Amino acid sequence: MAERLLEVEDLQVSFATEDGVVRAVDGVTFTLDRGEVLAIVGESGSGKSVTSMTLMGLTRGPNARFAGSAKLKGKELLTASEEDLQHIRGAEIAMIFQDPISSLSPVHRIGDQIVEQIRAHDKKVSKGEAFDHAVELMERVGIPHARARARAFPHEFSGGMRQRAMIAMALSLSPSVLIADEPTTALDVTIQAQILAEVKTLKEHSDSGIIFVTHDLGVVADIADRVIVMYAGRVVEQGTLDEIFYDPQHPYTWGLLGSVTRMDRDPPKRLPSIPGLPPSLIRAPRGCHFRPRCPHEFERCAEVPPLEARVAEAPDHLDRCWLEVEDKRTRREIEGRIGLVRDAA
Amino acid sequence: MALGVPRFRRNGQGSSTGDLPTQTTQGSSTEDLPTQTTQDPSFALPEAGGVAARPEPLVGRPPAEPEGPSTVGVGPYRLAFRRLRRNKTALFFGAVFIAIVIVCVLAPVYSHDVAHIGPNVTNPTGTVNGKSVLSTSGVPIGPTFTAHYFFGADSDGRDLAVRLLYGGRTSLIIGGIATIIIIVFGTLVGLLAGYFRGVVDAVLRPLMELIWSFPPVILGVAVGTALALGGIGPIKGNSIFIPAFIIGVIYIPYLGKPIRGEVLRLREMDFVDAARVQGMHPWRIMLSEILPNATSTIIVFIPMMLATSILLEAYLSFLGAGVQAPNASWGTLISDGITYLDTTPSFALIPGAMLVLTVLSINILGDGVRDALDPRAQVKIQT
Amino acid sequence: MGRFIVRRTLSAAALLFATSVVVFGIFEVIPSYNPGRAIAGRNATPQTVAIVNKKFGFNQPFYRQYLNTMKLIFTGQIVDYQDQLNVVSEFKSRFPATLSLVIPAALIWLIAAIILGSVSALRAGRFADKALMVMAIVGVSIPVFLLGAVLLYLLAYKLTIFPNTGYVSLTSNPAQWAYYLILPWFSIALLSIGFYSRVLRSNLLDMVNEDFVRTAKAKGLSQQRVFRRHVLRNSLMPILTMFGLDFATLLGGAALVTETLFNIPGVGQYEATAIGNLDVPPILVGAMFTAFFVVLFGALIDVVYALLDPRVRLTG
Amino acid sequence: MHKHMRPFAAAATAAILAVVVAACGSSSTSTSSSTAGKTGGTITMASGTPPLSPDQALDFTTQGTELYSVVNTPLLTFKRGVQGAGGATILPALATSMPTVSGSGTIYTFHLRHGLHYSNGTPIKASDETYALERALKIPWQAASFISGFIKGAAAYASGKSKTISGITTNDSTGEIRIHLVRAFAPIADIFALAGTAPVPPNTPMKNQASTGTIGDGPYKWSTISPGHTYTLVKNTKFDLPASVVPHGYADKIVYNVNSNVLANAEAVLNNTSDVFDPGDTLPSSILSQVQSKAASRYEAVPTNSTFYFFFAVNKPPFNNIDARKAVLAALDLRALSRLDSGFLVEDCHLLPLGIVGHPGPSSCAALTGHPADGAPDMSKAKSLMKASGMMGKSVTVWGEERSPRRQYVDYYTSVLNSLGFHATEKIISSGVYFTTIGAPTTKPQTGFGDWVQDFPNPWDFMQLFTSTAGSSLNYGYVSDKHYDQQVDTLSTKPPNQVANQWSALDSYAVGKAYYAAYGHEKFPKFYSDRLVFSKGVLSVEYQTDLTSLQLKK
Repeated sequence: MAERLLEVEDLQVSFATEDGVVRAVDGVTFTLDRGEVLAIVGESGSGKSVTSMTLMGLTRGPNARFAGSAKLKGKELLTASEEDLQHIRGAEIAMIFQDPISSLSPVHRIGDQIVEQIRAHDKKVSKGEAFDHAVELMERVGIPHARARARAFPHEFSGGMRQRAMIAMALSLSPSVLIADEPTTALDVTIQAQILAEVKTLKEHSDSGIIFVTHDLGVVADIADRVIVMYAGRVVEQGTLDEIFYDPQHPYTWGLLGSVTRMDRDPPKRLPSIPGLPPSLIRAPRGCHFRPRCPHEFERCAEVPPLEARVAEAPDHLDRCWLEVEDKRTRREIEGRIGLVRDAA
Repeated sequence: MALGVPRFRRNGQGSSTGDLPTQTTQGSSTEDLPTQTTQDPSFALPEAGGVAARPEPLVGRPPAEPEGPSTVGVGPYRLAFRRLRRNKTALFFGAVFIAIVIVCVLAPVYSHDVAHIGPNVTNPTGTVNGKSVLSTSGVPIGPTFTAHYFFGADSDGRDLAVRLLYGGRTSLIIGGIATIIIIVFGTLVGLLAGYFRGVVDAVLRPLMELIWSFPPVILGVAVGTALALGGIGPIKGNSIFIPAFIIGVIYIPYLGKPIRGEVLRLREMDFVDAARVQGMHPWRIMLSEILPNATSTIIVFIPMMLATSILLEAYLSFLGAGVQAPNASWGTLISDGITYLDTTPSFALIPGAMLVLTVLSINILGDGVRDALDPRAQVKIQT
Repeated sequence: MGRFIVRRTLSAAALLFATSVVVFGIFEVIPSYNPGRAIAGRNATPQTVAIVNKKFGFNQPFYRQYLNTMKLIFTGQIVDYQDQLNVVSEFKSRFPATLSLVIPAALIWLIAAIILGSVSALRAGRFADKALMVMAIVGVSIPVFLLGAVLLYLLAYKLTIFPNTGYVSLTSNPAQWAYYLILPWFSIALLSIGFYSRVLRSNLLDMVNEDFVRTAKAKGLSQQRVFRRHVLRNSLMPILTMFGLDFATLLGGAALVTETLFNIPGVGQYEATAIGNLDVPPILVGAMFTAFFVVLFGALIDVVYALLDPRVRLTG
Repeated sequence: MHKHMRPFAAAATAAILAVVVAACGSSSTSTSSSTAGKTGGTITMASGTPPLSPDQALDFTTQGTELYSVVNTPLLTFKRGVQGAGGATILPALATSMPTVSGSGTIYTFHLRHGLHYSNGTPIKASDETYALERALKIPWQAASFISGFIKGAAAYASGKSKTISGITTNDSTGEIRIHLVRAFAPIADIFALAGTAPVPPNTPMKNQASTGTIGDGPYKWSTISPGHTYTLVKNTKFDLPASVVPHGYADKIVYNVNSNVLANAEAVLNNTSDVFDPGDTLPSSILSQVQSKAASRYEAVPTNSTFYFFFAVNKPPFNNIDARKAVLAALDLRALSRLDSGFLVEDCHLLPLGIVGHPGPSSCAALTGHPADGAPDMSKAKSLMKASGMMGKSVTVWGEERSPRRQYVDYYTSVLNSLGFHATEKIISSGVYFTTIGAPTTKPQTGFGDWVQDFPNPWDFMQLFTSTAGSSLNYGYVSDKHYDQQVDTLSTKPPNQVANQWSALDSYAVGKAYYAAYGHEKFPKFYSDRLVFSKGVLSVEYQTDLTSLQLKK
């Protein structure tokens, strides 16, 4: 069995705001092993990014409260000192952010930004060595003329190249955990595919554990081993890729899947969507958070459904929906596809 | 010198969307992260509490509201007001400012019913409580803390407390008129230059640059001295409208420039395009589409310009180019009193304290208003 | 770069022209402003006034007077009406004093504002931040003439820690130079420290939310390094724009109150005197002088911008 | 009019310059018991206002006169070394004796002393006098009207109609200088005692020598000048007039520093870092008490030949009504006005100051205005006059200048007018342009502040202000009284001491007519550092600080 990198146990993150307490993450539990890709999927405000950033201690602040535990190779991250976290960030856990143009410092050269990361963790590396290494990394992620381009500024890169640079930077210290936070969202479709390919290569050639945060289930279909679906701070469903894709248990997941444009099916008459907005996390709806938007809502939904295994044959496939498994299986098929809307006419 | 006016304003930034391709009207922007913990409720609903300079996405289509707890469904100004109400410091100084205004408005009452002396009545040989108002070598009496000459006398033997209130009235009126001029014309100039661009901009922008590149004090003093001499048209040289007008004109670019920038940005927004495509008249677009979205910038500027105008008035009056005798303003009182710092320190320090307290109150209130409208400004830094 | 210089030079020329016309025009339209009479003196006969008017060309039409004046300015022959001193050489001889006043004051306020603004932002919401911001907001609410006068009264007259106004040139005695200028420096700087540190603080707090700052943190950089290299650097730019303009106008004579108060024989003092006398040539030259610096520093700041931020291109 | 006080230095800056007050701690402890003085050394003066120019052919300010009167010695001179009225005595200087006057009183003949030299060694010639007068007309001198108005052909020369001044003939070999006047005019003697008429070498450029001054013939000569800031005088070793005529002075060097912050100047003198506080500046009232208590031995307020008054436009309502004017005179409280000037006022209702021949003196005021001897107002008289005038409720604009205490006077005056029942409003303008503004023919002010500091100590100099020939630039109220005009003309043909009583009567006549509301004569501060021999120093009616009297202690 592969080495266990991360162990997250009932992680809770809340923020005090002047309007009240925001429960941004409410009880997330998962593990990540070496060589594994875990996808966290959800809409804006679902808590997926907060979860991943909390692992790096980037959500700390005077108004933030944490509970539960998050361990990196057995070492508790939530209570780690800022200094320890500094050593972990970039070296043990690295992150690729969503928007490469805003995530790279506009005023520093790409190469220097990578050098900066390398030298932040090992002062003994000379600038020249670090720079050579940076160039090497850039080559590795497919940036042509890397030596010359390392001297360029981010705004002189195309979107895809910038994201490659981001990846090169994240890889610079061979971290055990790599968090990719919506790495393709801000990119053109064609570039998205290239970057995804890059992540895939990574998965194959390195033994890092990867957390892939996205709102788009489609992009993880190829690479994820396991999937966590989050909604309004809670995990609504988690399981292996196949479990999620072929036997989704939560209506929210259906909605997400319905939004996936699949090449192997006929295009839908109109793009399905989930009506409504995610709820406020300050005064979230009682019971199931998805209730206000769920067409299948019934009385019991006013009670919070526990996250538990409901499919008998899959003990690791957990979900939070009161509906009976069989009932769900009939409800989720619309026009031969998985979808959310009951009456699609 | 920096008179307390920002010459720069960040553009609101919207980052690309990270959303489901759902048809939520809420074109959400920044990710779901409250990156820093914050008192910013807007992250839950990025648009609602954000800078109002970020427009609602589509004209005339309010965002669909789910069952609306909390901040959802509350207009940005209501929200801002709610936030402001929670800012005790700002409220306190707001109250101080209102108190100062009320007291100054009541100057004639104080003059008539308490002090029993007009603001311009000199009394060099008078006595109060058996002491001379002016000594034989001309030193004015200090505070008596009685109805007569409560704060002592000025160098003419006039009642300082009465003049302080009348002076405050003058200072506040000048500040107020100047602020109105700045707001009205700054907005107008900004709107026109930003919306029409081209020739209009080519005319208005250099004009603003011209005023901008003059130091306010030099320009104000030169024009003030000049106009005090001859007046302007039907307005007499000693009218308080002259300094008000000068101050207003000097600071027009301070609002006009940021508004222009704002408008340049807004006019590229989809909802403006939509309005244009619908054939809406440019004036209507400016007034009903663009202006409302620039309103929070304008609101933020109001207290700032008021404070700045009052300060500049004091400068001009101090240099003899502002309020003309016998009218008092806090600036003229300080100017007169400064000679007596040794013998009668209250003469300069009391008007000085009033001026500082007023400007301070407006500034703190203004800070509160700005924070309320633009909560990002007070986001806590992460450690 | 060449294009940049050309365009800025052209806009400078345009601004100087506009400034001079406006200032000249203002005085032209004042009723009862009569420089001829002012020069001729109080008990001048109409004949003397006529001689003066002829000599200075006050009878000529506006545009001719304007052109003559411009010619005199650019040939360095303009004299003021009051003292008939050569205005250009007066500005030249006074400029070192203004530089002595303004440059150190500007450095003081810039450095102090950066330090205080940073401390305040880093300690946002805590006591140090609150205390600093209260000081800053008080600072921007006190007019310089009151502050300067009170400082002078307390420290120079009462406690005699500092000298009783005046100016010693840097070349003649550097120690005395600084000693005489400390109070004026701080009188000018205190206000701007308050204002700049407030702006900087708010920029810093804005900047902290930027994605690239998060990236920097995620890279495992120390907090200090994140702040210095990523947050501060990007937050300084708006301050620099303000600084360019403020510095330029101060060089042009905007420190007139301080210079007069502390008897520093700089251009501001000269302009203050001229304004009181409605003495057009020094006011005119002063306005153009200021406009020149505004353009110059506007351009310089743009260059600095371009150096600091590679995304910025130098355009006209 | 000598006291062209320079405005912003005093006006807009008045606010600033006045700043703050003096140290309790650091002041002077007068240790000197010896009053013995020495010759030599450097004396520094602190002034709030620079002269317009060090060139006596341009400048006519008190500040300038103080300086160039020791550089440029004219044909005649006012007696130096005496304080008070004695300083008005005219003595021959370059001239061998007082001029001989023709029977008609229109021809004055001077004889130049032989063997005199300028400070650069050039001999002084009689024709240099002509050149000096021409130069003063061309530049022009701020008092050029004294030449152009009285010397034949001077006006024609000034306007370019003639190449020479026909009224002057000189003979270089005999040293004779003959002046033809347009009419008999006794004060011409005073005019030839003004430095502006002093001869200059004929190679002196015919334009303002702002940064060098001129080559002169006095006991001092110009050293370095930094216009507007510093003016330095050093001993003229080639000075060859006898000390009985013009004292040679004690100090080797006199440095005149300008700092518009007058309070700082006062502090400097109090702390002995400067030697002389320029009497042309007002001693700030805030430091006055300290000076009086800590430096009493080196401070004195010396009355000068100057007068403060309010003028009335007698040609239009409401002040065309004599009762309205008299009501004002009765209502003015001279004690109040004195306090507004920090006590630097000699209360008086007359135009002629006490140091001028013919002054009627304050004692006659009670009868003329109704003031009791202490200067208190007679309000009941004023009110009844006011009622009689029928001018109640009339609007009046009161003009005043910014500089302290002048604005205070006008504040007070306006207040008084309002208490009398006028509807009075103030119009205060910048001091730099005040007199030229109210004197402009278009302004026609109703009433306002006026002051006069003597040009020279002759009653004509004051009384001519209200003649119809003075023109709008001096006679701000357009007073036009045939008797008055004719008296001034007649009396001016005679030396003042011969017609002192007539001058006195004329002044009282004008007060009786209430042509002006004079209220006092200003005292100037004579305030030295501890380093100077205070008793030797002279605050002259003509020269202000008499630089030749300043002497450092041993």
